[in-house]
Amino acid sequence: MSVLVDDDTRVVVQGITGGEGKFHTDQMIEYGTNIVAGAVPGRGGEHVSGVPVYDTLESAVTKHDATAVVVFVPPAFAADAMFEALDTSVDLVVTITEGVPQQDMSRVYRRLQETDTRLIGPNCPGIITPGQSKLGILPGNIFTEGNVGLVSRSGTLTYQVVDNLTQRDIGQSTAIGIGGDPIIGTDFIDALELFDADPDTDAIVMCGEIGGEDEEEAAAYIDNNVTTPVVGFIAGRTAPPGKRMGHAGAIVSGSGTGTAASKIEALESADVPVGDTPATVADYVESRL
Amino acid sequence: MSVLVDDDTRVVVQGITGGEGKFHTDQMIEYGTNIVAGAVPGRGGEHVSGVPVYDTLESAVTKHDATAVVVFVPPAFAADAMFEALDTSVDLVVTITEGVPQQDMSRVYRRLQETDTRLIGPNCPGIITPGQSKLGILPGNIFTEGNVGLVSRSGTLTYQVVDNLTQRDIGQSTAIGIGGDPIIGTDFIDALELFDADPDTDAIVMCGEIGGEDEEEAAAYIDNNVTTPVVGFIAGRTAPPGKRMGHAGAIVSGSGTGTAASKIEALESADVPVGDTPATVADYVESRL
Amino acid sequence: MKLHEHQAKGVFADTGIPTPSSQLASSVEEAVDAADAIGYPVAIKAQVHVGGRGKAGGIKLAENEDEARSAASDILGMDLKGLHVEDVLVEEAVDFTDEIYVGVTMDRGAGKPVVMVSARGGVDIEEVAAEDPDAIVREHVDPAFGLHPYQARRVAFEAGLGAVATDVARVLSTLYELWEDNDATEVEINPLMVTADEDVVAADAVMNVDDDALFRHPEIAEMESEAADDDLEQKANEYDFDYVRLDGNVGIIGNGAGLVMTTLDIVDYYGGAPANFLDIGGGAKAERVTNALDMVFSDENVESVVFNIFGGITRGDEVAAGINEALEQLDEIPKPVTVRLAGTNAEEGQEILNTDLVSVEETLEAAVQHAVENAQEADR
Amino acid sequence: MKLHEHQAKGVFADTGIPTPSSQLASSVEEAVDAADAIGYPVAIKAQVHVGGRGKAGGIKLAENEDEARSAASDILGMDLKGLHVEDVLVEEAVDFTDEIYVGVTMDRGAGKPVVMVSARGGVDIEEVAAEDPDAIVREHVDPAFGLHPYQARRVAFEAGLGAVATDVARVLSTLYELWEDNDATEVEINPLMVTADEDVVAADAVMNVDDDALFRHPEIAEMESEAADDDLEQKANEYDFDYVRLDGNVGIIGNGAGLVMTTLDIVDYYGGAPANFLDIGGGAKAERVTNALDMVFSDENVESVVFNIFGGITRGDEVAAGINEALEQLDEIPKPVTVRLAGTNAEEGQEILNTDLVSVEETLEAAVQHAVENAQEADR
Repeated sequence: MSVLVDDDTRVVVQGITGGEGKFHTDQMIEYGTNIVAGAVPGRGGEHVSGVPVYDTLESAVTKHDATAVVVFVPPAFAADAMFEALDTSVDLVVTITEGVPQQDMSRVYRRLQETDTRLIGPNCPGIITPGQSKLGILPGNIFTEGNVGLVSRSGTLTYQVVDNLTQRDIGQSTAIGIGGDPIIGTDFIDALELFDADPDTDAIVMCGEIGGEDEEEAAAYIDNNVTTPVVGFIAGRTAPPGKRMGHAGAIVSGSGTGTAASKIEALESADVPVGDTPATVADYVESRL
Repeated sequence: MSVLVDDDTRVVVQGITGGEGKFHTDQMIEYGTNIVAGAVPGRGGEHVSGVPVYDTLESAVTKHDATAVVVFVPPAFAADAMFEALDTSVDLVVTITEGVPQQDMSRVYRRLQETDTRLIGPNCPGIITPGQSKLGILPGNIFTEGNVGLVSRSGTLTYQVVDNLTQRDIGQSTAIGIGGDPIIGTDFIDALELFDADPDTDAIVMCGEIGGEDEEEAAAYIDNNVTTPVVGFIAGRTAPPGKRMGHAGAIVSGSGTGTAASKIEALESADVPVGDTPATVADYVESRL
Repeated sequence: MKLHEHQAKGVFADTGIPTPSSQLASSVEEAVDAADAIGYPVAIKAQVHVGGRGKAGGIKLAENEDEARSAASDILGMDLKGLHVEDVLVEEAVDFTDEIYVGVTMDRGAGKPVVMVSARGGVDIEEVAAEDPDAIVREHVDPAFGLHPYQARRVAFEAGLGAVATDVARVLSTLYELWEDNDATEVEINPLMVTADEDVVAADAVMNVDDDALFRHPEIAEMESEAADDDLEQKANEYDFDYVRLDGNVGIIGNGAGLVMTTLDIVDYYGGAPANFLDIGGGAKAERVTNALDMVFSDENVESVVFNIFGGITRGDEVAAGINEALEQLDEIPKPVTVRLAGTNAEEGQEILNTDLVSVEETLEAAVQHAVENAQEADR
Repeated sequence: MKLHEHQAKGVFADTGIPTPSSQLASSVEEAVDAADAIGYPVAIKAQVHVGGRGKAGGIKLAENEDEARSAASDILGMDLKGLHVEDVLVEEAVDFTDEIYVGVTMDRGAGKPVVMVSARGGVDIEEVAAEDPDAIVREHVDPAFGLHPYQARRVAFEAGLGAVATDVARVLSTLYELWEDNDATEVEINPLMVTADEDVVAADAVMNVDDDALFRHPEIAEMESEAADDDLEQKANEYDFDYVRLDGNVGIIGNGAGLVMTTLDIVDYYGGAPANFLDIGGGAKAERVTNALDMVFSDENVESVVFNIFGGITRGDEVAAGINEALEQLDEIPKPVTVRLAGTNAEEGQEILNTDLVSVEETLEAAVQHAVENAQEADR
């Protein structure tokens, strides 16, 4: 019925006393997410949104048998928070923080490879299994339970696509915002593999954007491995080379790699239809269910 | 008939053009070691002691299907040389260099854990399988073929013990100088495990010294795992606390750990007789064969 | 953030990488004085961020004062691929026998740095990569350990540099440290010139620094305003917007990078031309809305504006209030504004919006189509 | 290499770790002037490398000038566990509410650094470790990544430091960087005092630097001669010998650390008392042999010398020639010398040795027994 998160996911919020941390903790709890504790150095012993706060993440995770951590700490401290989260060996870490320095992330990624933890993000809206649990900042109200898996590098674009699906009464199994940074913990291939193995996901929407070669690699992976129908969308067809389009990762290189054209071509040659607009994406999905 | 090195070991010498490197390459070749190449940046294309020199270790190892590397480079560059050697994925690296900074070695050791390569040293005399191959600076003439495995933190002490054995016509299967530094690639337990598994090693001599807890851990390992008879020797009974006795690793801590007394006690309680002098060690060995 | 050549050279020289003597000049007289001081021949180089400056006439050699004067006059004030040249770097011309390429960048797919060396420097390295990929030798760096000296040597020897390989390896090691110490995303020397004496000299210098890490490099952040190529981009820095200027006439404001990019694409899809990318980010309130409108209205090319908000954290009613507030302050609405609000509190927002000042559309497609029509009308 | 407290404090203070005001003084007047300048109360602390200086009378508090004068007179020139006190550190006495221990060392078994924090500072930490091991919280550091800030916080919180935990964590992070940047083998602040205002101050400072890494820390290497406790150890540094002074009367020279240690042990086994550890290293030639003999003859306690060489790279004939050369230069052999040569070219060496000047023995045991007898005879 879902991938990665569900009713059993037990979540600790890192940075729960910050403005964003607190706001979204309330939102997550309201959505039904099982938030068991928070962690903020020097704030141990307090309570925020009804959950206990610990000085160290390790105490929070250990004392509450947590299985996941959501990271809401400012960019300068986000790498440290992720190293701390990896050190607790939880199953899942979701980093919302935008603006993590690239070299910090490169070191986190190196460490990640030595662990069994899955990292989503950074610079992502999080993950939601409608009706069960959301970890992150996704607006819960726009999602509905269903059988379409959604994976996207962009937050608001995800909402737009979900909105177009909802207008056609198509719900989602799980939606994963993998984040708009150049180095991320979970990429398209990881998400596609999870959705393809999920018996309750009957179609997958994959929203890519310019920059890097993840979409091209995902297209090859789909061609060789994925049996669930996939529909694509690529943002940034009009982006000029050498400019960072908002996301740190959304940049077409000077040599012309990472273009929307290359990604669309790769997907189409893997028999993945690519919508010109979010509405077209929803049309394609509808026709494949 | 031996552990780790034999007639089939194909060796590249790193630092072959240096004074020590060249001298010992000649000695090794004379002993019968299969030296296939050398590596020194900027000296590619030359020949030393009849073997070709390459600019990079990778070329030397790849072009000659080498299985082992001996490191003779000065201490300031030794860590880099070891990283380079580990990168080639040879089976065995032997580092003779004395004076590798401890923190450099700590990083090498971290990297070593991620590889399948065995490192011996640094600050060691090397390894010899009498009559077949020697990698390092051990004086070949004092060793004879036989059935006693020898592992030691010290070079000249090894020679002394070998001399005492030879006087009793006892030869060696393989002798391993694991080195006198605080952080070394192969420790007593590793060597004991190898010798215990070697059908042609009928007794093991283990020469320890003050500093660290390797001997204590080895004693526990012997007690639980080793079936081959082991005889011990511990140097440094008269060493005062807090002083480095020549070897960087030979230091009794201020709190009294790492003493000869503690090591001797540990070995004896694992039924390992510990000789008061090298001659006594030879007596014990003789009685156990 | 892209440093100018002269800024990057300053950083490189501080780490001991050999660079030619040079001086920045912003007038012809300054340039001539600099050339006299350095000694002829000199190269006079436009300080703007465009590739292929040489081919485009942005780099000239001068053998004497007359040539220096004429070169500086030609280059200062010229328009180079749309950018105005305000400064030139006057630099000792180096006699060279070979030109090498060395660079460090992040391999995002691998999540780790990669160092690169090529014996075919002095030309556009992207072209070399396309024509003869094997001419560029690459090596990944483990970010936990940094670039090992042996790796630097290995790429240099594999690139076939022979006698200068160990010197180039040293430069590469320094370049890597500089990349790491400054949170760079890219550093590059092209060409690294080899002189007749087999010395190496960095004849050009490229350095891009991670915008997200500028907070820990105040000395580089200070160079930022100087490095901005465009007044509007400079303004965007001040407002802290993700902004990219394009050459169309439909101004675009939205929230979230992917949605804004998509809005640009749909403007194009309906036959319009986007004037910019502008992301107001999550949770934007009135002031950011006002600033965003200021940005697009300041762009003289803009004939029509589309506002596309899909509220998650961002609330439609707050954005609507911000739009009203911003526009009500103006005597006249400079260009027609079309607004589309969806998501959190979108209906409340639509009710609030002052429809005397803006047009409101329900869907992304309709809003974009309307904005494109407005722009086309203005063009007629 | 062990730095003196005042040297280590200088290094610590440079990294921003708070330390009390202090001044080094080598005379009573200097000490009193320093105390006046700093303001009372002050602590007057002997600068020698011994543990438990306080208990042994090497640290005294002074509330006023008279007390400062008397404390400085007592301490300067005193003999502290065999070491002569030549300098004192005069230091602002800090009012504290708590004493914390923080330290970084290498866990040789694990091959990686370990950081330690204890709420039970101000006493010998080895005693705490023995009595109540849980009172010291340890955390291993991955040398590939260094100490993460969260790890520093974790040990501080787990040590039960409460309100000052984050400040202590910051000090620990700085201490770790300092450990890494200076190739230290050990750094320690004991006590790190907590004042009534909850500030933390390093009231003591221990720093040992890896001898093998001094080549890349010339500024620390320069402190070395100043830090040597003993003239003979100083001389050994100059000769580049591994040397340790002991309090017996049998001087020992050998090649290879393990063999020299064994020689010491066998001297003890036969009822003698070793005067020193001296390793001449591998491949030693005449000059090193001469220097080694100079070392042991310079030790006034030495009554007898034993030379134990097992030649591998080291050649017995070269050592023998060196011994002859060194002794033939002397008018008189100060103390009897017993030589044992084995291994490479041992027989040739034995033939060369001038038996008018030295006794020669075949085995280690015989050589040691002979040297011990010589020493015992001299004692009678």
